[in-house]
This record gives sequence, C-alpha cells and structure tokens, in this order.
Amino acid sequence: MTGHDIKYDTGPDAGPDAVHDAGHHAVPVRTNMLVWAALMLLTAITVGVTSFDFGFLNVVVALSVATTKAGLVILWFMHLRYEGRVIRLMVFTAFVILAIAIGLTFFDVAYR
Amino acid sequence: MYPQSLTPVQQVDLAFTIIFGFSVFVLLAITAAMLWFVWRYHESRHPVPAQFSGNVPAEIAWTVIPSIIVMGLFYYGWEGYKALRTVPEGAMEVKVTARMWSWVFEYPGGKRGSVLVVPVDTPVKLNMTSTDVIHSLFVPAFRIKMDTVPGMETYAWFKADRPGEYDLLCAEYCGLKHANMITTVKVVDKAAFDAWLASADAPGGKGRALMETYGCTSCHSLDGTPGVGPTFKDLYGAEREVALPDGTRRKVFADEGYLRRAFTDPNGELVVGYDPIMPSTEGMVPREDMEQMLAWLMHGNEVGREEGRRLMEAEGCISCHSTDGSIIAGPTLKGLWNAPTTVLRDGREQQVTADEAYLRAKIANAQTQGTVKGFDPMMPPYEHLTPEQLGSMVEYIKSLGRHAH
Amino acid sequence: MSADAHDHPNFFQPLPGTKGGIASWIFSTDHKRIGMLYLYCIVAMFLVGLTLGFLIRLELIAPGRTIMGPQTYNALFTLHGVVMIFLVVIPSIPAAFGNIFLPIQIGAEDVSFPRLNIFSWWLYVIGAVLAVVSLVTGKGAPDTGWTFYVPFSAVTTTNVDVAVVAVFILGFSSILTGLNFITTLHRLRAPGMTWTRLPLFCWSLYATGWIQVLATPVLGITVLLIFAERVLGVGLFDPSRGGDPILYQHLFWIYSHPAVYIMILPAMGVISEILPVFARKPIFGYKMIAFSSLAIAFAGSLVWAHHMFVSGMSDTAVMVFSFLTFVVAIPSAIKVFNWVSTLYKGSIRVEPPLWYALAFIFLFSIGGLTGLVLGAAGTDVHVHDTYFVVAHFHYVIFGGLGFGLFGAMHYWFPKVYGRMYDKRIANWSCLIAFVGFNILYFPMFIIGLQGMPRRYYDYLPKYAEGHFLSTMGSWVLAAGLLLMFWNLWRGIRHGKPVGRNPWGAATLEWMVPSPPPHHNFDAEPVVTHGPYDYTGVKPDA
Amino acid sequence: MHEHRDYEGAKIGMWLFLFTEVLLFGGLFLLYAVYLHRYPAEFHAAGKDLSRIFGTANTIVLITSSLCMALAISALQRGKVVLSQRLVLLTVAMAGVFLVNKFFEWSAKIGHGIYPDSPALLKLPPGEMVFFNLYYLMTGLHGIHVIIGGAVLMYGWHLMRVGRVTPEHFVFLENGGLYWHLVDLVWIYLFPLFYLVV
Ligand code: HEA
Ligand code: HEA
Ligand code: HEC
Ligand code: CUA
Ligand SMILES: [Cu+2]
Repeated sequence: MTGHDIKYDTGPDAGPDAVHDAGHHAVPVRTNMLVWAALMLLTAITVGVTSFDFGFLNVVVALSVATTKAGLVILWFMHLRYEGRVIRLMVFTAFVILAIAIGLTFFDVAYR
Repeated sequence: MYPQSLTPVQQVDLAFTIIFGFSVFVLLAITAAMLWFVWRYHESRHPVPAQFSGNVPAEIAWTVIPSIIVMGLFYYGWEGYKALRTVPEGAMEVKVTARMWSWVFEYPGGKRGSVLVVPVDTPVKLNMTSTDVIHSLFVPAFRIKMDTVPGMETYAWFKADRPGEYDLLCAEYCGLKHANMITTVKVVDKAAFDAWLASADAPGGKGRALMETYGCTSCHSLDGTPGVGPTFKDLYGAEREVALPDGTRRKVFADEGYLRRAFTDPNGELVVGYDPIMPSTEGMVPREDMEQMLAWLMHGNEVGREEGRRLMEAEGCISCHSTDGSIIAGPTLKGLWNAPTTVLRDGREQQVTADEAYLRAKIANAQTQGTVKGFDPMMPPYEHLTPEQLGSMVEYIKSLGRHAH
Repeated sequence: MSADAHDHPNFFQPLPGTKGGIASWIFSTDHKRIGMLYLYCIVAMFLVGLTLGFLIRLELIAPGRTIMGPQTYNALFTLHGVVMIFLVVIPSIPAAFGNIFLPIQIGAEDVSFPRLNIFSWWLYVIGAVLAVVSLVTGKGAPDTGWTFYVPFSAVTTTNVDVAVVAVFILGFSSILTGLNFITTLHRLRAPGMTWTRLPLFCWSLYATGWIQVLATPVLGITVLLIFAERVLGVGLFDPSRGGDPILYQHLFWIYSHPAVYIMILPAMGVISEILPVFARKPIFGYKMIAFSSLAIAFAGSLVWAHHMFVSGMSDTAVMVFSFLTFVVAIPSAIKVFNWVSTLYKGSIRVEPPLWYALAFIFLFSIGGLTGLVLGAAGTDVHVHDTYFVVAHFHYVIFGGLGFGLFGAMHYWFPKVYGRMYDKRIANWSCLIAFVGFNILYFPMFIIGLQGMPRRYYDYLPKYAEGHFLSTMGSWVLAAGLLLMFWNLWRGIRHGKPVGRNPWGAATLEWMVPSPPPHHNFDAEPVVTHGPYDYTGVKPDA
Repeated sequence: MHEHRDYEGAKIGMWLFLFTEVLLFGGLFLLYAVYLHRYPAEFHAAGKDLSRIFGTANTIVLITSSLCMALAISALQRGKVVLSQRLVLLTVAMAGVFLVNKFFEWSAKIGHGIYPDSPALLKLPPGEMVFFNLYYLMTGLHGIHVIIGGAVLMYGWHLMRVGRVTPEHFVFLENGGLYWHLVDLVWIYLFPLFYLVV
C-alpha cells in the first residue's frame, strides 16, 4: 500500500509544532460586548413571549431562542468561529450524536 | 410468499430458517476460503506473494450484495414480528399479573389461577402487567415472549393447535427465584375448558379425592377420630414414635421423607400402637397420584383450609414463604401462628404477635405493618383480597402449626 | 539486552540515574509502562472473571442446586458480567496494547496527555477496588446482572450503590483513554505519517476513542440515576412516581450497545495488523477497512434498542431499530471479506498469531451471524434473554475480542519482552482453547432455541444434556487457556531472545529495539511508506 | 521527556472533554424531552411553581459572567494580565451570586416541602413529581458544575498570579474558560425548560 497523501488540515508534517495560530486570535472587546447584548436581548425575548400562548409552539419558540443563544456562546465566546475544521467537525459530530439519541428514542415514546 | 396462511409460529420459523440458511452458507464459504488460502498460498507452495492491495469491483460487490440480502432478512424478521403482534378479532382475553415469583391469570368472569388454562384452537390474548419489577412471559412452544412492566400494560397472543401442556417461563431476571418462576400452559378442548371455567374448585382438590379413590380414608380419618390407622389431621410435622423391624423404637417427625416412606414402605417404620396391615402403594398408585396425595397431606389436609392453601398458591405467597420451615424470601409460615415477631416500624424495633388481626393486616398491605426483622420490605400489597379470603389464608396459616415456645 | 543497555535501557529497566522501584511504575507517565500496568491488571481481572464463569458452569452442570444457592449464583453472574465487561473487555486492547503501541506506531514519543493517562489508570484501579468493596460491604454482593435493570436494581437491598459508583468511575477512566488517543492521533503523527499511512490498528483505536468519548457519559448519567433512585428517592424510573422503567433501558443501551463496538473494534484492528504480516502482502482494501471502522462506530450508535424488542416499547421502534441493526452488520461483513481476501495469493507463514487471527474470524463470524437472528424482530422475540443470546455474545466477545486479545499478546510479545515464547505450545493451546470454546458455547445456541432462559440458577431437565456438554467444554477451554498463560509466562522468563523485527512487519514499532527503550525514537522518524508495504522487509533472526 | 506545548492538542482534548459533559447532561435532557411529551399539562402546572424572577436573574448573571470570562481571555492575549485577573475574579464572584440565588430558590422550595421523596411531593400527580425530580437533578448537577468551574477559574487566577499562565501560555485559562462557557450553555437550556416552557 503506497498511500496517496491526502492533505489534511494539519498538513503532512503533523507534528506538535504544526500549531496554526487560530487560538491566539484575540476577540475584540466590542465583539464580545455585542454578543453579550444579543444574549441579553434574546433572554428578554424568551421571557417576554411567555405571556403569549402559542400552544405546542411554546416549546419550539423557547428552544429556538435557546439554540440561537447557545450558537452565539459557542461561536464567539468559545471561539469556535476561529477554530480549524477539525474542531468544528468534532463539535458538529457530538451534537449530531446527541440529537440522534434523543430523536430515535422518540420512535418508541411517540408511538407507544 | 404464503399469504395469510401462516400461523405466527410458522412465520417466525420461516424467518429462522432463512436466516440460518444464509448464515450457514456464508460461514462455510468464508471458512473454506480461509483454510484453502492458508494451504494453497502457504509459503512453501507460493513463495512470492502477489502485491496488490485491493480490487474496487470486488469491494463494491461485497458491499452491495450483502446490503440487499440483509434487507431481505430484515423483511422476514419483521413479517414474523408482525404476525406475533397482530391479534385476531375475537380473541379470548386473559389478564396476566406477574409478581415475584409467580403468575396470576385472570379469566373473563373473574376466575383466577396460577396455571394458564386455555381452550384449543382459540386465539388467546394476554394482557399483562407486573406489580413489582419487570418479568417476562415466555412460552417457547408458541414463540411468544413479552415483558411485563409495572405501571404499564403489554400484550401477547397465541393460538394453540393441539391440546397438551407447555412450559411458561419468566425470561426477565427478577431476583432470587427468577429460575423458579415457571408454570404451565394447559391446552384443553373447548368443552373441558368451559367446564373448568364454570367449576369452583372442590375443597381439597385432587389429592383429597384420590384419598377417597384409593380408599385411604377408609382407615385414616380426616377429622382426628381414631381409626384403623392414625388420623391424617395435623399429621404433617407431628412427632411420632415408631418401631423399626428389628424392634427398636425411635422418635421421628412426620416430614416429607417420612410420609414418602410411609406410602411405599408402610411397615418399615410402624407407628407405635398400630398393626402392620397397611398395603404399600408401590405398584398400585401411579406416581403423579401419589404426589398429589402427598401434597394434600402436607399442605391441605384440614377441611376448610384447602381454600386458603389454594389461594396462597394462586396469589404467589408460596413463592416467597415456605410452609416447611425453610426460608425463601420471606419468613416461613410454619409455626407462625401466634408467634412473637420483631418488626421494624419507623426505624424502631417492636414486638408483635402474629395473631389474627396482625396477619390480616400484614397480608393486605405488608408495608403498613413494618418489616419483619432480618427481611427486606419487598412483600407486595394484596389489597384486592376480600375479608373472607384473608380469613381462609389465616386459617391455613393456623393449620401449619402454632409457635412452640 | 545488548551492549548499549547502559546508555539505552529498555523501558522495563530504571532510567539512568534513578532507582526504579514500584513508584517508578505506578506514577510513571511513560505510555509503555502505563500500558503494561493495564495489561497486568486486565489479565488479573480476566483470570478472576474466567474463574467466575467456570463456577457458573459448575453450578449448571446438572439441574437443581449443585454447588451454590440462588442468591450466590445471581451475585456470581452479575460479578462475572461486570468484571468481564467493565474491567476486562472495555479497557483491554485499547488501554493495554493501544497505550503501548499507538504512540510508537505513529512515530510519537508519548500520548498527548501523559499525566491524564496515568490518572486514568488510577481511576481504573479505584473502580476495580470499589467493585471488590461492593462485594463485601452492605447487604451482600449486587445481584442485578451487569445490566442493572430498574426497578429491580432500585429495590434490591444488595450493595448496588457502591457497584454503580464503581462503574461510573470506570467509565471515566475509559473516557480519558479515548480522549487521549483521539488527540494523540490528530496531533502527534510523525512527519509523513498521513492518515492513509496510519496502521489500521490506530484507525480502529480512533473509531473506538470516539465511541468512548460520546457514549460513555450516557452510561455515567444512567448509573448516577440508579444511585439517585436508591439513595435520594428520585423516582425517575419508578412507575408509582410517574417514571418509566423502559427509559432506563434506552439510556443503558445508548451506551452499552456502542460499548460492544468499543470491545470489538480494537480487536479487529489487531487482526488487520496480523493478517498482512503473515501473508507478506498488503492488506486488501485498506481504505474500506479504515472507513468501515468509522462506519461501525457511527452506525453502532443508532441501533441500541435492538436489546429491547420485547421490553414493551412501540412496534414502530422495533421496526426502525431492527432495520438499523441490519445496516450495522454490513461494515463488519466488509471487514471479514477483506481479511479473507488478504490471504489470497499471499505467501503465508503460519505462526501462532495467525492461528489466533483465523480463529477470530471464524468465531466472530458465528457470533456476528447469530447477531442477525437477534436483530430480526420476529426471531429475537423467541430467543431474547435465552442462552442463544448468551452464546451470541460469548462468541463475539470471547471468540472475537478474547481471541483478538490473545492474538495481540502473541503478536507483540517479542516486541514487549524481547523474547519469544514456545511456538509449538502456543499452537497447541490455541487449538485446545478453540475446541473447548466451541464445545462450551455451541450447545448454548441449541438450548437457547429450545427455550432455556438466561440467568437461571436451576433449569428444567430437558435442557440437561446441553448444559452438561457445555460444562465439559469449559474444562477443555480452561485447560487450553491455562496452557497458553503458562507458556507466555515461561516465555517472559526463559524465552529465546529476539531482535527488533522477528515477524518481518513494516509498522514503526518494529523499527525500535525489543523491548523498546524509554525514549521511543532517537530521532523523530520520517515515514515514507505505507504500514503494510513489505518490499525489502525481512524477519530478522 | 520534553515539555508538551501543543496548544491545538490541549484544546482538542478540552473540547472532547466538553462533549462528554454535553452527553452527560444529554441523558437528562433525553428524559426531560420524553416526560415533557408524556405530561405536558403537569409540566405546565408544576413549572408555574418555579420563580421566574430567580430564573431570569440567574440567567443574566451567568451570561454576564460568561462575558467577563471571554473578556478575561482577550485581555490576557493582549498582555493585560492584571485586568485579566480581575475579570476572572469577577467571573467567579458571579458564580457565587448564581449559587447564592440558587440556594435561596431551593430553600424556598424545600421550605414548601417539595424535594425528592418528600411526603408533599409524593402527593402530587405523577407528572409533577417527575418535573420536580428532574428539576432537582438537573439544576443540582448544573450547580455542581458551577462549583467545579469556579474552582478551576480560581486556580487559573492563581496560576496567573504566580506567572504560570501568561500572555504566551494561556491555554489553561482558555480551557477553563471553555468549561465555564459550557456551564453557561447548559443553563441556557435549563432556563427555558424549567422556568418558561410551561
Ligand atoms: C463484542 C461484542 C459484540 C458485538 C461485536 C456484537 C455484534 C452484533 N450484535 Fe450483539 N450483543 C453483545 C455483544 C456484541 N454484539 C452482547 C454482550 C449482548 C448481550 C447483552 C446482554 O443482554 O447482556 C448482545 C446482544 C445482542 C442483541 C440483543 C439480543 C437480545 O437480548 O434479545 C442483538 C439484537 O439485535 C445483537 C445483535 C448484534 C449484531 C447484529 C451484531 C453485528 O455487529 C454483527 C456483525 C457481524 C457479522 C454479520 C458477521 C461477520 C460477517 C460475515 C461473516 C459476512 C456475511 C454477513 C453478512 C452479509 C451480513 N446483539
Ligand atoms: C469477556 C467476556 C466474557 C468471558 C471471557 C466469559 C467467559 C465465560 N463465561 Fe460468561 N458472561 C459474560 C462475559 C464473558 N464471559 C457476560 C457479560 C455475561 C452476562 C452476565 C449477566 O447476565 O449479567 C456472561 C454470562 C455467562 C453465563 C450465563 C449466566 C446466566 O445467564 O445464568 C454463563 C453460563 O454458562 C457464562 C459462562 C462463561 C464461561 C464458562 C466462560 C469461560 O470462558 C470460562 C472458562 C474458564 C476458564 C478458562 C478458567 C480458567 C482458570 C481457572 C480454572 C482458575 C485459574 C485461576 C487463577 C490462576 C487465579 N457466562
Ligand atoms: C415477593 C415475596 C412475597 C410474596 C409473594 C408474599 N410474601 Fe409474605 N412476606 C414476604 C417477606 C419478605 C416478609 C417479611 C418482611 C415483611 O414483614 O414485610 C413477609 C411477611 C409475611 C407475613 C408475616 C410473617 C411474620 O413472621 O410476621 C405473613 C403472614 C405473610 N408474609 C403472608 C403472605 C401471604 C398470605 C402471601 C400471599 C397472599 C404473601 N405473604 C406473599 C415476602 C412475600
Ligand atoms: Cu420473574 Cu424472572
Ligand atoms: Cu447491541
């Protein structure tokens, strides 16, 4: 087997020195503040809408807002925006697996 | 393939056959290829290895073809399952309650029993639940198995096509006596079933009737009056003085072994005061009948108390409480009557006496009475029992002897 | 063992200028030493588990009570399951051989987090000790089965609390190993060690690592919930408090099904290493094998409820999960076909590791194919919780992982100890164990089909022949395994010294001395060819 | 053995660890989802008993603490060590506020006799029992994470003081921050699920 060298993001010399400096990127204060403001706004919204009753949609609305907030935290506060493909793919996988676990369980509980 | 005409058993067996057929074929092919390669391409026969590292068409073939085959296997498996789950119209419904470690079957009309009796050629739907932990009703002969889950109702159905007796086992691990949570499915013809359903159980059941059939009662009284032989009343567990053939005398207890010997070799140990006239049952009484009579002697020989014994079997008490002094999961019922008992109530120890009131309350809802010291609070409540039924159980417990101080 | 032993001591010997001793092992951060610690602990636990299995068989030799009562028996199979699953097969190959060889195979000095590595071994030890403590404290040894199903596990008065805490800790140990390997494989590959040059053993550990990281926490929370149920009275699975016991089973199997692939994937990796070496030929379909490991890891997390076809869950779920179960069989099938094809037109040298690998393929195929019977909904209803299942999983776990582990032991033995065991005895022990194995487990398929339920301390007389045969088999197997362990033990002390590369393999671990020195490589290696490229590679000595 | 200074590796390791936390909570979220599906009305009723004020206040506290944490890391990256230290302390202080808040909230509930296995709880309809049991378990587990997170950050602060976390080598603080954001993340879901979806 003479492997074709597939180019991986860390490159063929994937030694400990091949750090690409994504993590060293300092997020500007302004960005952080904006993210925080958005989070606060979303909190206000999600609390605010509880005075309306959308029935079953209540859950959907609340979880959509929460997921938006979570996205903000992950992308900016946790710097995922600035990370390489590997970490992003990993995060995606983890959440997909969680979604699958919950989703497939509903084949049972929703049809019982 | 064979529309509608298959019973669930056949449908499931078809799936078995197909999957096993495929498996055996693949296994033999793989093993043969493996061994052949090792022989044929052994370094002594094939010193220079070929240097290839794959073959795309082959790999595609053995990805795609198995995928298709496997879908077929899934299909047959699913058809089998559907057959097991599709209850025909008009099935007879039996309510099944599983509990540690016995089964209760309740028939239309309210009759309850610990053996599942069903008519032949009739679809039977079992509506199942459990009062404590998860059990699983398993009848291999009908290919059915279904968990019984507390707080939930599950079902299974089957149709027996010939009379007979089939094992019914508990297939979900449920603790100490999981392995003994076995009973029988009795398939009888329709007329017999209807008669059975209508009948109330005769007092004393079969064992007592046999005693009459074989004429035992002509010598042994049931009520304590003396006769040609000793009375059967309070016989089980009583102390006896016997004479051995060589003339020596000895004190023995009328335990199970003794009773068995008394049937097959009546004069080996002769009760002092009686003549050696009893015939051996050997060769005269079939084995099952002898067992029936023994059972009755040991557990049911008090007129009016058989009902209690029968109930206790049906309700599963006997699976946790012995009647012979041994300990299963709960205290033995032998010698319990009026015995002093230490119970833990609200964390403190208390002395109670196993009198009528205590026993009734205990059986109806064990946990309200505290827990007998040294045991786990695992006894289920029996609040559906009527006062009469409780009464007959207490009567039965009395018949097992009072506490000797 | 050569003249340069003084400036290049091997990893068993103390580093120059240090005294060595026990502390230099149990606090070591050297992946090889940690791997050895794991190996010895796992072998010890394995012997314990085997002895328990042996006792189970003795009790079952005849119906009725033979050598123990029901309570003892119930505790025994619980312990047998817990020891085997959580203390032996889950750590086994990854934590022992993975630790020793993964860094060397990719040309690294160590794993990414060496201190975490020794910490995870400590967690393993603590978990093991707690498991033992659960036997002798409280009100008796746990008697729930390794699956800890509620409500039984919530009401039994035996010492389940401590046991589940032990499982929780062992879970964490497993997570840390997986986490370490994933990071190591991403970060510490030597120059030229591209993903397509990664030995397949490493690929399998990579896939395993993901299952360990993503599935094990679910087990963690599940056992914590049992603990909460018992100790705090949080009745989340208690029907009288609105709970649903079936949800427990979902949570448990969301971990424990993927866990069976934690067990088998590394063993498959070992087989993928052994076969090409002894066929002197590149492995057939490298990419498919690597990819199918990932496919198994992923698809394996979609099928958990096939353990629950008769649990009372919905029929729709039965259909979905039965379907997905058949899908997950396909990557395994691909691997088997590729392995067999690797032998085709090779130049096969028959040595003990190869025998173990061939036994693996045969036994795993039986186990896997009977898995299809279990995966099909209709047939599973009949055989669920019978000895058919017991036979299935012993074939896949013991026949698969077990023989894979023995294969690994025989394959890497000369590397680790720098000596060779007696090959003739090794072949014999493999044969005896193989025969015994089949006598032991094959009858279980038959009595299972006849309806013999599992976890039964006593059984109906009609199953007696099968059980008797099975017990006989366990004696033959025991003989084979004892011979094997004895032979290896003797090899450690009296075996013939060997050089770097006795099998003529092409992966990096065979380029370093046997046993490897403290520092794996004098200079960082540069990889220029694939792991199964044998042109110019010859077995030495 | 040469010193490992593999930032990318350390971060990958941390993310992997965070996944395990996500899935640990994931099991509980799964239970929540199923029980919400089964007992919508009871969850509605029981959720009304929780104080929305406490919940919202804690949300604000936690989000703001997350901001401080993010700012602390940015500050450190720019070399402003002292500012970074203060921001970390502020973060931890907010963790304290969160816990105090939680303490009062729990005590109020416990004062009403509602806690796992309590006689009052056992009288409630099954769905509400499940709700409160989940509430205690999930917020309790989250609370433990807040405590651990706070401790980790304090240790990070200490490392900054003694100069082992510096503008050049700040991966410890960055990973501590990741952990802290995760704690926030979990709360972002717990908040609507217990206090709002009613
Ligand atoms: C190493 C561990 C391991 C492995 C690898 C497997 C592999 C598989 N298992 Fe097994 N299983 C267990 C360990 C394992 N299992 C354990 C421990 C239990 C019991 C737990 C308990 O209850 O205590 C269990 C129980 C279990 C059940 C539940 C049974 C029940 O309780 O009712 C099911 C049901 O679907 C199942 C299915 C499968 C399938 C389909 C595979 C597949 O992955 C198999 C794939 C392999 C092959 C298919 C064979 C090789 C391929 C060929 C020879 C090529 C030809 C094949 C095709 C074309 C398909 N297993
Ligand atoms: C790696 C996994 C593994 C392995 C290797 C084994 C090995 C064996 N197991 Fe296994 N078994 C399980 C995993 C495993 N088992 C699991 C997970 C369960 C389910 C538990 C549950 O239901 O919860 C189970 C359940 C199980 C049962 C079902 C019990 C029941 O349902 O009632 C049985 C019954 O025969 C059994 C038997 C055996 C036997 C005979 C061996 C044999 O291989 C053992 C052969 C014996 C030897 C080779 C002994 C040699 C050594 C000595 C005699 C002493 C030497 C000692 C020293 C030197 C210190 N096991
Ligand atoms: C699952 C097992 C189980 C079943 C079934 C069961 N019991 Fe019990 N029983 C126990 C246990 C354990 C105890 C002792 C602990 C306690 O006091 O709760 C006990 C205690 C008792 C006592 C008090 C004994 C004493 O020493 O004071 C009586 C009487 C009794 N049971 C009768 C019955 C009757 C009658 C039935 C059936 C209708 C029955 N039990 C069914 C397990 C069981
Ligand atoms: Cu009931 Cu097992
Ligand atoms: Cu499985």
